Amino acid sequence: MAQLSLRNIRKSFKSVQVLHGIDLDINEREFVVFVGPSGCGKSTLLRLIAGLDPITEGEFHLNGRLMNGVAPSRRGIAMVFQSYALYPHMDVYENMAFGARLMGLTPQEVEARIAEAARMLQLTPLLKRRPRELSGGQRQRVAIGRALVRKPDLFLLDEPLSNLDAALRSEVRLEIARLHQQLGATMIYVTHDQVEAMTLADRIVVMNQGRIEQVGSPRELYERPANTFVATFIGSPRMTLIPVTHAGEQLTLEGAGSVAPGQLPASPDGRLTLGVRPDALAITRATDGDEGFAASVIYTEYLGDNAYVYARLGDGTQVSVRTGPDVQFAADEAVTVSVRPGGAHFFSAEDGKRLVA
Amino acid sequence: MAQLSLRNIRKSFKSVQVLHGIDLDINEREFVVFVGPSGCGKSTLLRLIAGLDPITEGEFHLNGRLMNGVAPSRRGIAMVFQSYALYPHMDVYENMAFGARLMGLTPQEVEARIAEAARMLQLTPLLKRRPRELSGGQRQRVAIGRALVRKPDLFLLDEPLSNLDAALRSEVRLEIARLHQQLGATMIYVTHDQVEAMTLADRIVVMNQGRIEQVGSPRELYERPANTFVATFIGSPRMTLIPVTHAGEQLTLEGAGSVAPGQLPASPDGRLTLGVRPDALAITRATDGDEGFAASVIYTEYLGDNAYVYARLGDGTQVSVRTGPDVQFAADEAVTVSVRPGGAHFFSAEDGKRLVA
Amino acid sequence: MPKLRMTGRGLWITLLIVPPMAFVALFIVYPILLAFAYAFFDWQGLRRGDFVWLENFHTVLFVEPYRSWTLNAFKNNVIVFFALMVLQNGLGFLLAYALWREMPGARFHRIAVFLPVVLSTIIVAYLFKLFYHPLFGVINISLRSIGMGWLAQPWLGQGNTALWGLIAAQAWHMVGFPTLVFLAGMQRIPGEILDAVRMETESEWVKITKIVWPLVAPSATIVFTLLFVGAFNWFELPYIMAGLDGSPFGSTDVLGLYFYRTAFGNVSAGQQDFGLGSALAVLIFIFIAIFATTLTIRLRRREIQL
Amino acid sequence: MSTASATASRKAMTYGDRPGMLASLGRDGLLQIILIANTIIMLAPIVIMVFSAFKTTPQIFQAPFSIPDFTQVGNFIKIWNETNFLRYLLNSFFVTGASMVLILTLGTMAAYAIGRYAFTGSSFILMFFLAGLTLPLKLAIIPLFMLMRDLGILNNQLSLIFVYTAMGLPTTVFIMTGFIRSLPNELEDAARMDGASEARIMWAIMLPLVRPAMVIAGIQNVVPIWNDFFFPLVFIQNDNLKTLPQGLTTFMGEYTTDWGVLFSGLTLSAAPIVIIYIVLSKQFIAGMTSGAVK
Amino acid sequence: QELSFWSWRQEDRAAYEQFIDTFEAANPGITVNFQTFEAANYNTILSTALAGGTGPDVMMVRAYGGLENVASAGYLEPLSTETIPALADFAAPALAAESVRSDGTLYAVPFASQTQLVIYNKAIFDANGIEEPQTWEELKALSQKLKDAGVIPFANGTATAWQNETVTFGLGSSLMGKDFYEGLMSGDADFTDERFTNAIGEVAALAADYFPDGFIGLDYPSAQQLFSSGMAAMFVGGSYELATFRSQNPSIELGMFAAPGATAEDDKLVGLYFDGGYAANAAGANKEASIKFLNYLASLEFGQAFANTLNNISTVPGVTFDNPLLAEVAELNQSSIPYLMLAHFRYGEPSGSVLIQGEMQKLFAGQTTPEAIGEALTTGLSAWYEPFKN
Ligand SMILES: Nc1ncnc2c1ncn2[C@@H]1O[C@H](COP(=O)(O)OP(=O)(O)OP(=O)(O)O)[C@@H](O)[C@H]1O
Ligand SMILES: Nc1ncnc2c1ncn2[C@@H]1O[C@H](COP(=O)(O)OP(=O)(O)OP(=O)(O)O)[C@@H](O)[C@H]1O
Ligand SMILES: [Mg+2]
Ligand SMILES: [Mg+2]
Repeated sequence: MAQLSLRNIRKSFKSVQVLHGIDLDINEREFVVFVGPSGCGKSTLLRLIAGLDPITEGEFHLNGRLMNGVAPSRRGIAMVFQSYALYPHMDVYENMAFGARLMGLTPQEVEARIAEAARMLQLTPLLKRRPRELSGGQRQRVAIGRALVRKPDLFLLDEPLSNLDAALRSEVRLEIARLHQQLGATMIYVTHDQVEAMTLADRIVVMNQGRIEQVGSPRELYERPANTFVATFIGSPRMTLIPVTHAGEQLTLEGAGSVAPGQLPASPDGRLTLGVRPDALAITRATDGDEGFAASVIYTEYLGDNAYVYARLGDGTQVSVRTGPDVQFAADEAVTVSVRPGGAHFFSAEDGKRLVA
Repeated sequence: MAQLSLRNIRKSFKSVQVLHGIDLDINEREFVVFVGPSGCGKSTLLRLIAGLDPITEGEFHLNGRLMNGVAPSRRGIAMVFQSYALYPHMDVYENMAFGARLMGLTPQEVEARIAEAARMLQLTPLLKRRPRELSGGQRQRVAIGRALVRKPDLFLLDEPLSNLDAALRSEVRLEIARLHQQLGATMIYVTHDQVEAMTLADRIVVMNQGRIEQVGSPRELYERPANTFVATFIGSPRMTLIPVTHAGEQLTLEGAGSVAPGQLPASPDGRLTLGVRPDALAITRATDGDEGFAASVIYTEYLGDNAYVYARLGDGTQVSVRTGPDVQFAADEAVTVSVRPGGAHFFSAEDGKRLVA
Repeated sequence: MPKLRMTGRGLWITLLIVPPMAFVALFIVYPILLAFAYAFFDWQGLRRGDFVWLENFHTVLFVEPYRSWTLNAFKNNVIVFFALMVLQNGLGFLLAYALWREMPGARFHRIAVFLPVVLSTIIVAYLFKLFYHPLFGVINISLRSIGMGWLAQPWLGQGNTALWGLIAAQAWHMVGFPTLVFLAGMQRIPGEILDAVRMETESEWVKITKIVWPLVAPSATIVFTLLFVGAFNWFELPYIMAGLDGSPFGSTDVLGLYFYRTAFGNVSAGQQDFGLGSALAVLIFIFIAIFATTLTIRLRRREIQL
Repeated sequence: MSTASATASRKAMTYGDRPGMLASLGRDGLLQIILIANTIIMLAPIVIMVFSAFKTTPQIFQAPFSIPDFTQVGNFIKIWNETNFLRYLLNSFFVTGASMVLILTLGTMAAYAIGRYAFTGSSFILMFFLAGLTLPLKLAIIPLFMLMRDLGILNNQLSLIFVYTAMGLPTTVFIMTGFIRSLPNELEDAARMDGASEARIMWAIMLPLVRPAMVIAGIQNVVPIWNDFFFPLVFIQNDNLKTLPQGLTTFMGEYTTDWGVLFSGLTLSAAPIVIIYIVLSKQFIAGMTSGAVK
Repeated sequence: QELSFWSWRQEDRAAYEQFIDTFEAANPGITVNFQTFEAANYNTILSTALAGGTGPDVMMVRAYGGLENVASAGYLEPLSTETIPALADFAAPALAAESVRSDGTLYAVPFASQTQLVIYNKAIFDANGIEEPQTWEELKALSQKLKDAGVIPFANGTATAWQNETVTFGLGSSLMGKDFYEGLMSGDADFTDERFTNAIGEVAALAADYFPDGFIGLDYPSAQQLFSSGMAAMFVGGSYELATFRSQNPSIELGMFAAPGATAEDDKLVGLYFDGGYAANAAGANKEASIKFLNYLASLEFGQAFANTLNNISTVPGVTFDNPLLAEVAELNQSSIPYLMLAHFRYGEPSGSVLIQGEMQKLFAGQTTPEAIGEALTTGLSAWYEPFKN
């Protein structure tokens, strides 16, 4: 129920500029995820939206109203913090009631909203506990509950799962997805974790060093990354980038052979960066005359439902290849790595921009 | 270079028994991972091995020597803590030198060892920094470095990656694997995270409520889990357990149809638990007369290289099915879920033990 | 519980604990116990007389004029405690809150607020005596110069202003201590919690009362307990500013002065009586010990709830 | 560790740093005014004291606020000539210093044992120290005097050092136990794995982390010890052993009506500790407030 | 032999060093080590040291009740004319002040008497054409005149408790009169007597009009300062003030008078008391030398030096006063009553001094009446003063 528009947002702390002009529109009911490496400005941007820090330059409109300078509590926004930031001296009920009461709701209404949130998040039996008596997942739910009872138009979540263990993380992730569907509120979610980003987002915003690298649906980002940064950031294990030279249909890697992955883009000086994801590579024991790059196996990671083979190409580039779980290679075994048709991405060797074939 | 044997180890805190008789042998150079849900006693067991807490009952031999009662520093063991436990008032160099000096090494030797460890962990430029001036991954490496310089026979690592973000986690994971290969020391590693367990371990020890559920290689655990606990704990998304009745070749789920996944084990009363991993299930749009269980789609998680479809069976059991990245189902769409040949696990309906066909 | 083994850990703990305990035992507990024993004897000046059981206690609690002196001093101590609670700790909290915001000049203010704490009581007492001087005192001069001369008072000469004058001086002297302890406490509050509150309200009052105050509980424990003990042991400042008699007419008399005067006499009293003095001291001690312990335990419990 | 404090103070800074809303300006302005007013109130008396030290008594009475002629140092000269000022000062430094060393050492030892180890009687011991906090030691002056006599340290600064140490321990233990308790166990375990003895764990690992608590405890004790004149009055008769407050009170007894001399005496006795405080204020306050370290 | 000698007279240190030099010159082999302590804590220190067995050989002790504390515990060496022959000639009240009442044993050589009277600034009196007053009315009139001339009539303040007693008896002795004193002593009168209550009422009225603004908040040193700086004309105080004023303002010209009674015919009485004495430690190691030293302290030679140097009224008989002021005090002493509370009512708790000080502070603050004071004193003292117990 909230529509955001950020126009050329800049943020400086003292003399250090941290955000260098962010332009972004977020639609109603959208679930937007900010990803990017540590320190790229995700939290900063979120805090600007929340109003916790002042915007240095640019305009932020929420539902058409200019928000610069409006107090955080008047923006109709709720935020879930990375460390949950529960009030340690209040029990779960009080934690949730605190903000609701401050909104001027009647006690009955407060009670009703908490009951509803608690039911939705299965917190009802825990209402009398204090935060320190809760497990990580429960705390997480309380933090969400606290946001819920305020019935905000916009939810901001800053790495809400990063303090949870892996098992809990996937559980709570599902819960958040379900919540978004139920509430229909706009959500902005910050994470480091691509799985979270991929599974939760309607649209992902990839940030790097205070700039937006690409905005798009998970599928867009995965299938058509705008540059090498996005390409390697999205997908795990990461996409392998191979600097190749380009002659006709053939892409050649110095000392490792060549491949012909189909239609190629134009490149002025014959140099390009070839990007391939682990699932777009195939690996075979080396036999003479194979089409593909020669490589030697580093080691194999068994994951149950499949395995990843890590191998080193002639020039030292390390590639990761997804294989079935039963494939076994010895370390240092010579192999040939080939690109499955349609699995190749091409980027400019100069600026890393995507090249279209 | 350490060989451990634990014999009927029990541990009580005051009147609460936390470990109920642990028997375990660990070989030289082995990389053993303890996994299990929170509170199952992993850290406790590690601390007993380290000598930080006294063993209540049972015997622990290290390289044939009885260790009960031997001071931690005399066991030749180094430990990496979950929170790293770096000494905040010392720089990186001092953090590493502290233990080394206490071993009575000459200053030259201390210096040499630190230089070596720093090189190996790429810490050389950071030696003069204090822990708070380091990023999470760097701190992690310092913690490992501190253990390294003592050249221990046995490394204990308690959830060393749980404070790192996802990107760093996979990077440091690789580093630890490499380190194990280089050093050839025995390592015991505690984690919640199955990916870590699967990719790092020579053998995984699955614990639950102070008992060992199963010990085995990742492949063993994944492919032949000893019981439903191990089966659901290992693998992500988790294995779906379906309570079925058994008549001839057919396994029937009340109100959802039946499947015939091949050879079946004997079950006295015709009830058993069928376990199937997401990759062993296939999903198709429902058409009459399909072989398989009828289900309705909850939602689909797109992960780039593949997708998971979550669906609900007639009795409410939720199944997860791995599919290709391009498969798309609408929510609530009726589908048929079938088991791929060889993909079924069978467990006793009573005690959850694995049944062999 | 296992016995304290005199090896390894047990030895080490013993080693740590014994020297400090020995100091306290030898130089505080032992002499104090001896002195407490005085309370059970009749004294003729400096000569110890008969063992009189609880008679001295009875005297100071129930026999006039001691009874009303005791009550008066105790009443004044109670006033001092509550007044300082507000003036010293309350103001300390407010100042800590202001300093915490790191506004321009905060560093300077922080040094200034703590500066008086390092001054000696003598200095503070003399300074404030001069300030309260009816003719040349800064306060009266200022009042007169702004045309409010009718407010000028002989501050230390009136029963209803003298004690407050001392309290103000004490608060000025010591306000820096609670300020910095509270400040330390506030800086321990995680930033995210503050952000969380800001998402919910703008009201400074709500933030302070509902969040900041509960979260500085550990600081409050230290500050409250020390203030309680300090207020009921108050001696130096009233001694220097108002004299041993609690001038004027006992309006600044506090238990510390009263017991000292009773035990050691003063120029005007002539008599000194260790028996009564010690009886008073024992009573003061018991009172402080019981209340301070209760207070500490309650406050610690509040902390533990965090 | 201290990233927590860094974050906290960073947050604290941004906390007030909001854009030009009237309300927010008004509130911060109010706080700023409170701070400035307070600072004036805190400093004015001290300034007046210093000013008065350069005035004659009539000048003090007639113009308490006026800026004096700073070359008029007669009052100071009088003190300098008629007392052993330097000797008193050194004695004070010695007594205070030695007492503080003992207090912090012993206090930390006790607090460490109570806070770090679970053993029978630990809460009793804490109560024992707490009781020491509440005892009116002045009452015990006669037994204490006899004790010092029997120990043969009357007229010896050891008597002062011992009494101050014993008096300072309860507060120190009280303040430090809580801090020490809150230190993370993992650090201790890590050091134990590194082969450190209990003593070294305490010395090299834990103590550096409780410095803020030591600063708080130190402040709580150093000021009364530096300023005390009661015990020296009773225990010390040799003029060469007197401490500054004692020496000056004896001296100022002769000048009760000469406010000028009085104030210069007060100024002189305050100066060392004030100067030390101002010089060290950075570490001092940092130490104190980095109690933020968790 | 080395004698230790303790005193609370910090301000007299130099003079005493001089006396001691004289003594040491005459008695080779004995050295005297003079130590002074802060007056307010002297009691505590002396008690502690005596009880701890490390008391000085010779010490200054207070007179009256203050002496009894120390003497009755047996810490002091009893003195007699055998050990100190010069004592035979001392005035009886002086010796009584240094004796324990119950058995009359003498424990100290009295050193000075003090007189409570009114000291005035001659220059101011002259400038305003004022003479010493003969009646209470005259005193009020001249005060008014001074006040009109912009001079503070009296410098006194009563914030320091013991000043109240000084003011009361320094001003009120003549109003109370010798009859009252004798009646009180014989048990015929108590403090509810009109002669007493009227007197304090007058004193309070005078104070209200002619003491400085806010005098109830004015402490002793400031009051001294007011007078010695010439801002005030009169100071009700003891003869011990003379030296102080002179040292504070060497150019000041002092005069003094006994506060007058209601009529010119009434005796003009000053309050007289004995300050303290020199005593020897009963447990001292050098008793013989101590006695020798006490003998010196009782000698005319010392008394004369004491009077000359310290400007105090020595109790040694035969001392002459070179200083005209002292001579005048000695003159006024001829007509005196004892300084009441100190001489007679400091032998029990609550002491008369404590009571009168507090009560007068209340009276000055307008919180009680003279009659109520009389009542309070009488009932208060009846706690231990036999004649009032009925
Ligand atoms: N108050 C501040 N003062 C100065 N620099 C700051 C401040 N807050 C953030 N920064 C800097 O701004 C940059 C962006 O910080 P931000 O917290 O937004 O990163 P992030 O993307 O959230 O990283 P992470 O994933 O580690 O949380 C960082 O380089 C950081 O050091
Ligand atoms: N010192 C202690 N006193 C009492 N109980 C303890 C103590 N330490 C651990 N326990 C209990 O022992 C059990 C096992 O704890 P342990 O820390 O070994 O779990 P864990 O498997 O490491 O869990 P996690 O994955 O959460 O770290 C828990 O129930 C815990 O509450
Ligand atoms: Mg962030
Ligand atoms: Mg654990």
